[in-house]
Amino acid sequence: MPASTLDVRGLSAGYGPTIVLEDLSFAVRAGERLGILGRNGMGKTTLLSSIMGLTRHYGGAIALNGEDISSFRGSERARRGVGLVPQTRDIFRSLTVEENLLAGIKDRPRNVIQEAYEMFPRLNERRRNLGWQLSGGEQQMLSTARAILGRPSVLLLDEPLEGLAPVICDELMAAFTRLASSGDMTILLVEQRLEAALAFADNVLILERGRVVWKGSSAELRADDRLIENYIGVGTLH
Amino acid sequence: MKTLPATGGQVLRDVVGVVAIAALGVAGYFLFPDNLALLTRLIALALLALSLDLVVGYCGIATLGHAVLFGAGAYAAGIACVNGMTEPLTLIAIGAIAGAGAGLVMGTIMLRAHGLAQLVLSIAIVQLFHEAANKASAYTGGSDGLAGLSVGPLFGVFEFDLWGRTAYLLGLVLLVVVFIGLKFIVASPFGMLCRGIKEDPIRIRAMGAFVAPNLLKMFVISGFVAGIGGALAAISTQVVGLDSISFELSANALVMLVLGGIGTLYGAIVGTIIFMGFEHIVSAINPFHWMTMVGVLLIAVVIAAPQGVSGLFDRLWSPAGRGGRS
Amino acid sequence: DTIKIGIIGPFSGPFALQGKNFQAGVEAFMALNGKSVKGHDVEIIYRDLPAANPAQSRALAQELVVKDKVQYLGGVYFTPDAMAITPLLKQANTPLVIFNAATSAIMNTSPLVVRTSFTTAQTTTPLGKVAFDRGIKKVISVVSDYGPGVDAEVAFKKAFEAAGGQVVEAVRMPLNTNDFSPIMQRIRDSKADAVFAFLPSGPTTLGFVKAYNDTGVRQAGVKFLAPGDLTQESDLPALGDGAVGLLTSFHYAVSHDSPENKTFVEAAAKAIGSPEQLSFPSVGAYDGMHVIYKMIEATDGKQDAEKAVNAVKGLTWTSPRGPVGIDPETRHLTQNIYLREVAKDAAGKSYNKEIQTFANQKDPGLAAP
Amino acid sequence: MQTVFSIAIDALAYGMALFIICIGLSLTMGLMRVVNLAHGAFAMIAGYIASYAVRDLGIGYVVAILLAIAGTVAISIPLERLLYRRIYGSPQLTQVLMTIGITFCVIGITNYFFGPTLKTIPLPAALSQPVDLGFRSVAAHRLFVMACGAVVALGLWFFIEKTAFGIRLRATVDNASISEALGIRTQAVYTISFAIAMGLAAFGGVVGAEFLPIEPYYALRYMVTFLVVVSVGGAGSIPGALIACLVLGAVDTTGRYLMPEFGNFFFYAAVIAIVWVFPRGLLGKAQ
Amino acid sequence: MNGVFQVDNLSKAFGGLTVSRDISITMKEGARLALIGPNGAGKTTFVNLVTGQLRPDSGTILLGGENVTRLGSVRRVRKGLVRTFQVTRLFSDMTPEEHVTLTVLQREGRASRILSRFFNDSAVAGEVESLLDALGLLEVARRKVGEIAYGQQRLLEIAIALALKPRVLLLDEPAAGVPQSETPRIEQALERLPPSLAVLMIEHDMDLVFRFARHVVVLAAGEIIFEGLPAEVAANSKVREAYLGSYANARQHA
Ligand SMILES: Nc1ncnc2c1ncn2[C@@H]1O[C@H](COP(=O)(O)OP(=O)(O)OP(=O)(O)O)[C@@H](O)[C@H]1O
Ligand SMILES: Nc1ncnc2c1ncn2[C@@H]1O[C@H](COP(=O)(O)OP(=O)(O)OP(=O)(O)O)[C@@H](O)[C@H]1O
Ligand SMILES: [Mg+2]
Ligand SMILES: [Mg+2]
Repeated sequence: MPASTLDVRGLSAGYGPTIVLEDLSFAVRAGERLGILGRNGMGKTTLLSSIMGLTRHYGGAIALNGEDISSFRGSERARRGVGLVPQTRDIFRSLTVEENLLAGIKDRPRNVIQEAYEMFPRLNERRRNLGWQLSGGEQQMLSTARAILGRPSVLLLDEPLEGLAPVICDELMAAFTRLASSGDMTILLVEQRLEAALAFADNVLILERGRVVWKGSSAELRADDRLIENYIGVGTLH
Repeated sequence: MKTLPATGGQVLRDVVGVVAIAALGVAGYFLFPDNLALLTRLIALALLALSLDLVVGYCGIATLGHAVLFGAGAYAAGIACVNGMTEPLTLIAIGAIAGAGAGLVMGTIMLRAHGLAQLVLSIAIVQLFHEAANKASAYTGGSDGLAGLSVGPLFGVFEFDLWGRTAYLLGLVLLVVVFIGLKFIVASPFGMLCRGIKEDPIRIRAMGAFVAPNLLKMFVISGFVAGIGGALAAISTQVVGLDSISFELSANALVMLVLGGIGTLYGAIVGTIIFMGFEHIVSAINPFHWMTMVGVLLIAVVIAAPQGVSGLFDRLWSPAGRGGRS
Repeated sequence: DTIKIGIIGPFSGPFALQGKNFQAGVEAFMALNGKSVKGHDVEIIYRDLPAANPAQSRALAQELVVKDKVQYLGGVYFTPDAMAITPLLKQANTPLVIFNAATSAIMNTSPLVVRTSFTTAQTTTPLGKVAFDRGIKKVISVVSDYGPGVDAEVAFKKAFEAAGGQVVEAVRMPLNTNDFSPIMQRIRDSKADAVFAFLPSGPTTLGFVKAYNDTGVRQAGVKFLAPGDLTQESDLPALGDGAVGLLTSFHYAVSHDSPENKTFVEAAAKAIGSPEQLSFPSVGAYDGMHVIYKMIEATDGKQDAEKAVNAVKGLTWTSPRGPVGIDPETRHLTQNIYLREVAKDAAGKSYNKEIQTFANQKDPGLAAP
Repeated sequence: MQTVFSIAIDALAYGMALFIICIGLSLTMGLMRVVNLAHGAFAMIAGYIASYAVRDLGIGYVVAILLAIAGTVAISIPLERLLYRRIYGSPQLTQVLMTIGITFCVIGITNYFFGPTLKTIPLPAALSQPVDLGFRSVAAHRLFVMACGAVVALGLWFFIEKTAFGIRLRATVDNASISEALGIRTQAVYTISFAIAMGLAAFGGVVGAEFLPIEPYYALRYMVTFLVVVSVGGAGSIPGALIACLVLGAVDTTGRYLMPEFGNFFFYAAVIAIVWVFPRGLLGKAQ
Repeated sequence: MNGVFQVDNLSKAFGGLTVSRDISITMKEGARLALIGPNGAGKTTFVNLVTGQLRPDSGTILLGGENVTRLGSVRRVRKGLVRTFQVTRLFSDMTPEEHVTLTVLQREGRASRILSRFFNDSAVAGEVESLLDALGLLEVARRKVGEIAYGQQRLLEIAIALALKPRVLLLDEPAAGVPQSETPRIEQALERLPPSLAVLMIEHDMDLVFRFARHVVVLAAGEIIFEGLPAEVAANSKVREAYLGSYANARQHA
């Protein structure tokens, strides 16, 4: 079994003076698909941002392939293989679709953006449009495509299905599964739709008030309605 | 059904604020009896800063041409005075009306544009007015200034003399009255609407309210206030110069306002006091280097108190106020 | 006891050099004539007024009188600033000695004003006749569009046309013009023999003279006439060779050849730091101090503005610029005006060389009712 | 006809000089979103360096330009680190306050060290001669300025729109934290862009010194002109700035020829007219 | 009767891209219509056209029988055509109470008054309170909007829209960004809407759509490809292919 790709130990982080995450630990091995669940405002987004290096770090270590990256700026982490699809999409509103993609390729050759167009033909049609002109769902696609083009070894997905048509959701989840199972991408997924999350993830982490309150496999969670009711607040699965 | 408790704390705070301003003014009268001309000028500029705050702080329209409104008031009062209208309160009224008129013109033009282009329109307008005042030297005295204002005594009793007591007290009363008036305006539905427009005009439209007419209305009110300031300056100085309708004055007013903190009426007054006081003290100590000093002051304020000085007070007042939600 | 004198001038801002010259003149005078008059110590209080701003001017004057208890006011660079002060004088019982502000009308606003500088009309008028005598028949006048500029245009036109010449065109350009090529084109198109120019001294004069040289107007034979503001000594180094040969008329040149001026220049240069920065406002200030000292003498240190002013009416003395006197009627300075040409001295430095003197000129602006 | 041509030449040269100075400001305002009112102060610093190099050290004109650019950039980088970095993303008015403060300081310091008088930058013989264009002789320097303007416009346009760095710059400005997450070193991007803007200011300050003479109040005197030109063009737009400079330069120059007494009037009337028709500036982007 | 709201042959293109092509929709009083379709189909654009943020290239919009195509967005709101935004647009420095009070005053034409106090009318205060209560916002009524949870902000959007007493309400993804556990709040709010109000909702959350809608319109590439009852949607092969994907299967099994 390979050593863990990402190893988070005793992480505390937050915004300005506010500490949101407290003493949080978990590990992910290469190629693993980890689902992160939890109610609204429990710190899921904050966790992904902290791994990316966009929040204020208060303590603890984040090891990527054995190297502690917790003191690095976001750009250095990105160059070492962390990639993020943020909840708020955060596409570059004043850049064209194509330029958005080019901004994400790091030092790879320009023509790799064809990969993105194959994945989302819709983006190809809109390649000369400015970011702000895109529809909500198109922005979501662009954000995802941009992150994937950077070839991250650890991909952080924050509610990537939000605002997408059901059919696109299916395709996208399938694509994520392919990327992970090809073995060279580790994926952390935050998702509100329990079904989609459980179908995708091998293992699940439940957050409450900035702490990990449950860890286990998706199968275990799926079997335990009471747990779901307690921590996630949605009624039982149909 | 649960009910909300009644509001009331705000009113008390406003009363305290107004009393504080009046007290400060009276204290100034007794503490600096020899500097009343300077203090009167300070009041006139505080009126300009207040008027600017209405537009910048409450409507979100940046302007570097606000002296147009001030200058309109000053010249209107000055020209009226030279032509035999010497009753001071009438002159103030004339200035206010002229300022409001200038506000209408300026607002109409400026509201056409957005963002930087709008800022630039304001500069262009003030330069054009400046040029016009210079050209119309038959009425304005051009670059020599409009001199020879002999203002009659206030209520027929109190002369505008060398010591400037009458002018100062008149100015102080005007300031307090205007301040109270503005407090009412910013707390009115209209004031709230303007705050909304500042944050998101599209949202306001979706609420079914027009944006431009309301902004224009605020411009007119702002002009009224600035016009009072201009008229006060004209009456107390008895000369109106081209500087009262210049870009420099507009820029200074904006600097004072930002220094004090925009969007609170207190900020306008605090900023004026700090800027004028600093300038006065430093230029008396070392006239050759005051510019560098003022520069350092501005940089220091941005670093120490990005919200303006009154923002700093707010922060000190309630340390948990800003970042403390957890 | 100590007698305080309040001096208002531009000690910072774009005109700071002029303010420095005020200060140099004052300090030179006190260095040469002592810091007390008849046992009354003299103290100077400087107040900064960077640009024309009448309201500020009035506030400063009021503060000087009321708070600092000055007996005399002096200085003042800009006309509107002077206009804001004069209404105060009577009540303040304080004379104002103007070191610079050059509009004729100031003198009419209060009987307590005395002026030791010049007016634009005064320095310009002799130029009209000189021009005609030198064979110039047609002139285009180009002035900055503000008070003194218009005064200069009017005065020159009057004098020149009285002598028989013709002003073919009169152009007024905005104060902040930077690029003078279009103006030069216009000068050439006017086919005039010479250009009469007036701009306030500073960056623009330099640009103007440069454009005059660079765009070929000079090569085309168009002569250059101007009051001395355009070839102010402090600008000459920057103007370089381009200035040589320019004809100007003025009341004072730093190079004026007289023992009084030598002493003055030495003392003033010491006060200002570097002699290149010395120019005409210093002599206005120097003579202003002379007048104030006379006033102190006459009143024996008592505050009596009317007596003080009366005492200097008709006063004559030899100033660094030559013989001068206070006209008892206008309280303005009667003085010599010199025609000068920019030339190079032995060391290769440019200076204003006086080539003709017009003695005892009054202010024509005030002479006419 | 001849007059028309010579006015056109003058207008073009003046417009181009304005363009070179202003384009750096357009970059900082449009792309970095910093209203840098101290822009002219840096152009002025460059002017002083060049003047000192040519007049006091006897260095050649071209070398002096390079020296001035290098010197200005060297001065600007610590300022970026210490001061400008704090106002990236602040409200515009805060930026105005800070950069006016910087301008005041620069003016005060220059005044103290170099005195209030004008500094010229003598041109080399090749540039100071008139060149005969057939209908009129034009100072060679004017042609030089026009050429410089064209080179700057094209080079900068290519740099911003077509290179990877240009994309990174625009991305950083649009959303700095996400740019970080994509591996863009935003601090370096900001520093480099700021340095480029200052380098352009420096270049413009030196070659434009014939039009806008170097003296301590330069920074304040032309602040409004620069701000106006950039905003009329639409901040951040190179073609916009170019058109604005040429149009306003032409209006200004023609106005000064035909009716000098109204020169300023035409300039600002044109500004109002343009903004009336293009409420976001000539090529300003709607958001 | 033609219905309270009628759109005829609405078309709009951005450059070469046609975003709306001959769209016609009619809504009667009390209608509950869901507008769904793939990303970039033109749903938000449709709302923008109808409410006046964008100008249509052709077509007419009738509100209560009156042609409002040429009216500005503000006038349409005043005539009762009200929308919410896909991404909340609120004033982060103001409280929910202030938002709703301002809206009510505006509806009554009193929002531009200078000479009255903002909070001194008890009738207005009562209405505001009951609105906030209805949406469960009383708790946070006096907190700055920037500090309250996103789900509550979405509810406030709806509260503002309701305060305008609309005749036609257009909801653009009201549940977007609201966690699944909070959507019931929105549903409850929707259930309590006045029965005579015509409501159009855009949403990608199909569970919500099917619980809410009595009529469904599917838009794809700017064209209406399906119109009918919710029960029929999942069965339509075009809609399945273009939009629903596996959801259709899930639904048919459920
Ligand atoms: N910029 C911020 N400044 C201060 N506090 C914040 C900020 N962003 C989020 N928080 C707080 O941090 C906590 C965790 O928020 P986070 O966004 O990580 O939650 P989440 O689990 O992602 O919720 P959601 O399901 O709504 O996306 C919340 O209490 C929130 O109020
Ligand atoms: N101003 C514009 N200029 C050019 N194209 C635009 C503009 N606005 C929208 N579009 C394009 O029009 C199409 C329709 O956009 P719209 O926002 O209406 O989609 P939508 O149906 O709401 O999609 P979603 O479900 O993803 O929100 C999109 O492809 C979008 O890129
Ligand atoms: Mg989240
Ligand atoms: Mg949409």
